[in-house]
Amino acid sequence: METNPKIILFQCQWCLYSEPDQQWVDHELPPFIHLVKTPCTGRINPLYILNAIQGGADGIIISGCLPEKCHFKEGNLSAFRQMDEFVNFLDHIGYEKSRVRFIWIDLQDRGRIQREISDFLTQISILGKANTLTTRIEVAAGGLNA
Amino acid sequence: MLDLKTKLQNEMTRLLNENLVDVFIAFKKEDSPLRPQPAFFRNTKELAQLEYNGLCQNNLANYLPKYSQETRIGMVVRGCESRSVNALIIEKQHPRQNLYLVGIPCSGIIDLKKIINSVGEEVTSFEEDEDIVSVVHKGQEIKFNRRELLHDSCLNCVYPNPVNADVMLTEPLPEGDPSIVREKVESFQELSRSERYEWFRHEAERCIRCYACREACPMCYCSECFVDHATPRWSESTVSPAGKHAWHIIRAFHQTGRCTSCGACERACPMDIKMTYLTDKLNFDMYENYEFVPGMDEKTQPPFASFNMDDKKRFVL
Amino acid sequence: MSDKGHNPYNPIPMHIVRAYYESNDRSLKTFELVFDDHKDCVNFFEKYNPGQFCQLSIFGKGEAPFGVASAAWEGEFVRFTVQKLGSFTQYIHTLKAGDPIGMRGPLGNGFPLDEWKGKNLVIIGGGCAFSTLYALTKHVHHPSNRPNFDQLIIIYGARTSGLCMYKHDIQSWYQREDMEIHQAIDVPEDDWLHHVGYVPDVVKEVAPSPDNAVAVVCGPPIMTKYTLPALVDLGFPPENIFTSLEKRMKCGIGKCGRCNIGSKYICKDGPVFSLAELQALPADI
Amino acid sequence: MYIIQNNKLKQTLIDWSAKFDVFAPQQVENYSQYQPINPEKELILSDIHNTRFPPKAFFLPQSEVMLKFNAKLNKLEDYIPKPKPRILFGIRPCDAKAIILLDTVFCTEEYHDPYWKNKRDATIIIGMGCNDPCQTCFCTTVGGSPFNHDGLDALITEVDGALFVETFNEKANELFYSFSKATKEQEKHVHLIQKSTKSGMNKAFETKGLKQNLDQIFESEYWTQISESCLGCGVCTFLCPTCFCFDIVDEIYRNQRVRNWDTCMFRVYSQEASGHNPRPTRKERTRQRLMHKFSYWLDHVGEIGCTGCGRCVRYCPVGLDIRAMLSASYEAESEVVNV
Repeated sequence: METNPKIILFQCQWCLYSEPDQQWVDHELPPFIHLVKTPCTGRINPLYILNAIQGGADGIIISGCLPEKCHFKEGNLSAFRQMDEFVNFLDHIGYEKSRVRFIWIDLQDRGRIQREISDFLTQISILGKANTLTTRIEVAAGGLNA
Repeated sequence: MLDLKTKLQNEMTRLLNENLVDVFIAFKKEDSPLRPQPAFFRNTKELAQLEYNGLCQNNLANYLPKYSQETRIGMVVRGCESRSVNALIIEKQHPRQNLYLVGIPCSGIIDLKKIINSVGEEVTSFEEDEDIVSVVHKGQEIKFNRRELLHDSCLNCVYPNPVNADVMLTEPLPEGDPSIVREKVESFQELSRSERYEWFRHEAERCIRCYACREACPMCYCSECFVDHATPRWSESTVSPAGKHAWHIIRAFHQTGRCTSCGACERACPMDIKMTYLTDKLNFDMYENYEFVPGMDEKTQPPFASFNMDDKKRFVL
Repeated sequence: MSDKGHNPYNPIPMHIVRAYYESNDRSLKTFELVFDDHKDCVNFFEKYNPGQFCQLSIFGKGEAPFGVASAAWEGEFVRFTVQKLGSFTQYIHTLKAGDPIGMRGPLGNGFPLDEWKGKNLVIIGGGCAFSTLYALTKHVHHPSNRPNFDQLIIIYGARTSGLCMYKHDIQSWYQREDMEIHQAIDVPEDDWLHHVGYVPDVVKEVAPSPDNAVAVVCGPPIMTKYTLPALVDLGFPPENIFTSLEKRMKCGIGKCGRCNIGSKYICKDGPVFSLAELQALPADI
Repeated sequence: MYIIQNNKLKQTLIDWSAKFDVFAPQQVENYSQYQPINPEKELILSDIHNTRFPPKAFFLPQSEVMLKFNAKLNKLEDYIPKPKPRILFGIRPCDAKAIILLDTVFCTEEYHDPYWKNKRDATIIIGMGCNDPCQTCFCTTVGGSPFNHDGLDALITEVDGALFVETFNEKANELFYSFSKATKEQEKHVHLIQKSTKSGMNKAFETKGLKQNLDQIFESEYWTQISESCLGCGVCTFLCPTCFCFDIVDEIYRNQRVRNWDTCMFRVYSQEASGHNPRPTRKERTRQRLMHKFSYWLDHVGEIGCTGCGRCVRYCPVGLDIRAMLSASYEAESEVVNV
């Protein structure tokens, strides 16, 4: 890929990374990765994902707490159900499922988020720029006034 | 079918006379025999207009959330409708005790567009029995095989019998074959990624954003839809590809675990957009992953409204 | 009104020169706008008449209609008071002096000042709808316009004293001998010296004489609903009671079709209607 | 009056497309729709159900860019495209009359809508008379006819496989001058057929006194009854050739100000920022739709705002029939209007 892919990282605000990892995510993320903090992964509406895709994101990472450790007891599980189904559904209409990754990270997983991101970047660079699902910038051939 | 209509009329007369319901939702005749219309019967005088045949194409459960919870509603339910009613009861849109459901096992809804496309609008009479539909068009009688006229979603129907009726008007019909719709979903999935996207794009492209699919759907009862949100604006109201895609994706996805495959959305669409291939996939996944079929009873919460610690086992990483 | 070659949807480029909060809860903010191009300014003031409104336009945010709160003689600026309510007004509240903004207008009919010549004016306003009435008052105050009208009585109500707009100016009106001013708030406050109560009640209390007088009412729907009958009771004929209406608008020039009451468009045939006109229209507001 | 043989028509259209953008009804999925002329596709001139999408979209596209602004969101680029000259071929008289009606909205004395006007000025409209009006059509009831001239530059009548062209102005004459002229007898015959087709259509409802009646029953229970089965979708209004309401939105991703069709049947149509909605239920919304067409239009321009194309009847998901609704309005009891 010629230019850097655009990545959106959704992080649950309770999903604590180890100190250096959190420091890195908060302050040292490369500029092409956009961090969005949510109150819980359960708050992530499929609309957020779709808006990210239509806004031109090439990949989306959702990072939440471990199953038993959700601040709201079950938010991350219902989020998982929804996100899992939503990406399967997007896959059904031709969007590459592997552009969306859902991870559960814990305080102990030192360095994991960095590994995940670099792994994900490799994956996205193999897929290339997203070309299914039109972004909001594009309009139909001939423009709107045709 | 005359027999069925009389039975329905008798049942409705009883309910209205004994004041067991405030309103009874069924269908009434219109000027054109092709277009029976949802009707709301409040007294027995109106019953002369009652109609029931295969052309009654709307899902009447759609009207439930529009009445207050105290209204005692009587309703004609077919298989899909009764499941929609259940799904609405689960979502507390109407209490079960205020509903009186008159069940009719359904042998499929006739797609009006199929008749019009083959003969035209000028149909002056419509008759049907189990296998044959005959219409009179410009004085000429034309016969069709009933199955050929059925709406596409009815061809895949698995549950033709109402699941929660208070009274059934006829004998139950044999259940449909669940593998038809499964094969449909699977064969769609076997297409290449670009073919699938092309299919979706082609269907969504014709959308005119009239939201007839939303309004015809019993499960789309939100008082404010995501497309109507002003802050933040979740999707474009412009008929750009992005706007149309967003509408079709999210509309379908909001039906996960709630859609009863009645096909009302497709029948309402003025641009003949196919939509059930989206919801079929969602239903397929719900069954594969959670063994859930929407609306089979009035208690089981749909998968997205519940959770299970076992889910994590499916999650590999 | 506008010449036919011109695109009526094109906003006039403007700048904000002054922006300040009007109320103590910061829900009302006043903006004074100047024209980037002097030609637009001349054009605007050729047509402008108190009671008209303009569509303020921010690219990327949309457009919304606001009543003009300044009179032409005040200078080459246009004043608006904006209540923070929806997405557009939330954004406009973040703007400050120097920021660019677009404006389309003046739109609507405005007050029929020619018809009112030689009459007593009873101006009744409530809440932030007082803005166009403020423009009207300012217009009347000008020495060249003042002789055209006889008595001037103003009744202005707000929920609390903190929500009263244009405080400084209104305070000075008490010193003027050519007018009468009555201010009211809904609930009593400690150092409030004026009326307490709802506007319709204050109107009954003040009881302006209907002789050779016109009444202009602007306020929230609930206030208008009760004030209009109160005026009728005082003996004002419906032809001499005027009110300004509002509805959701988009185009402002009678094309987009949403702001109608019966066959009248508020944006084109209004926003100022007499009660007599309103009585002939269906109740669709 | 000129004659074109049916088999020569397509070539004629293709010839015109050298100078014009030519649009004619062609098959899309199961229905016909105006498309740029395509030599490989068949023309559909005798679709008795008319095109599904109304031709108003040629002048008021469903989404139309009005202005463009730069990324800093302040300066605007004037954006009024001047379209290439074009020909709309095969439009039905009802749809053509609708365009005349819409002219009265968009080109008023005070304001000319430049987007509408430019497209209008660049277009030649050639109509196709209806020899076989559909059961759901009711153009004669609302003052039209299957061979109405309003809004057309030329009208084609098909008689026994030949197309007879009546031209109404110089623009159209220029297009057809090379064709042979019809004889007096043929002309007579064509007019006879036009007349008999027109008289064969029934009156669907009484229009005399309709406005007065509707005005009287504004507060009636009738509106609740007819709107009870209405779903509140936008099919009737979006497919209507005379509905023109629009919404203006800013698309920040593309830096455009766009106008989109809107409809009085939607909940949010008249909802204000304060949350107040003057038309909160389907009753008020249905009333607005019917009153606008059959009462307010008469106040504005003296004509009914409906041309009887029948699309709203054909595509209503619940089979609501505007003809039946209006006929029933005469039986509705009026109630006292309170202001």
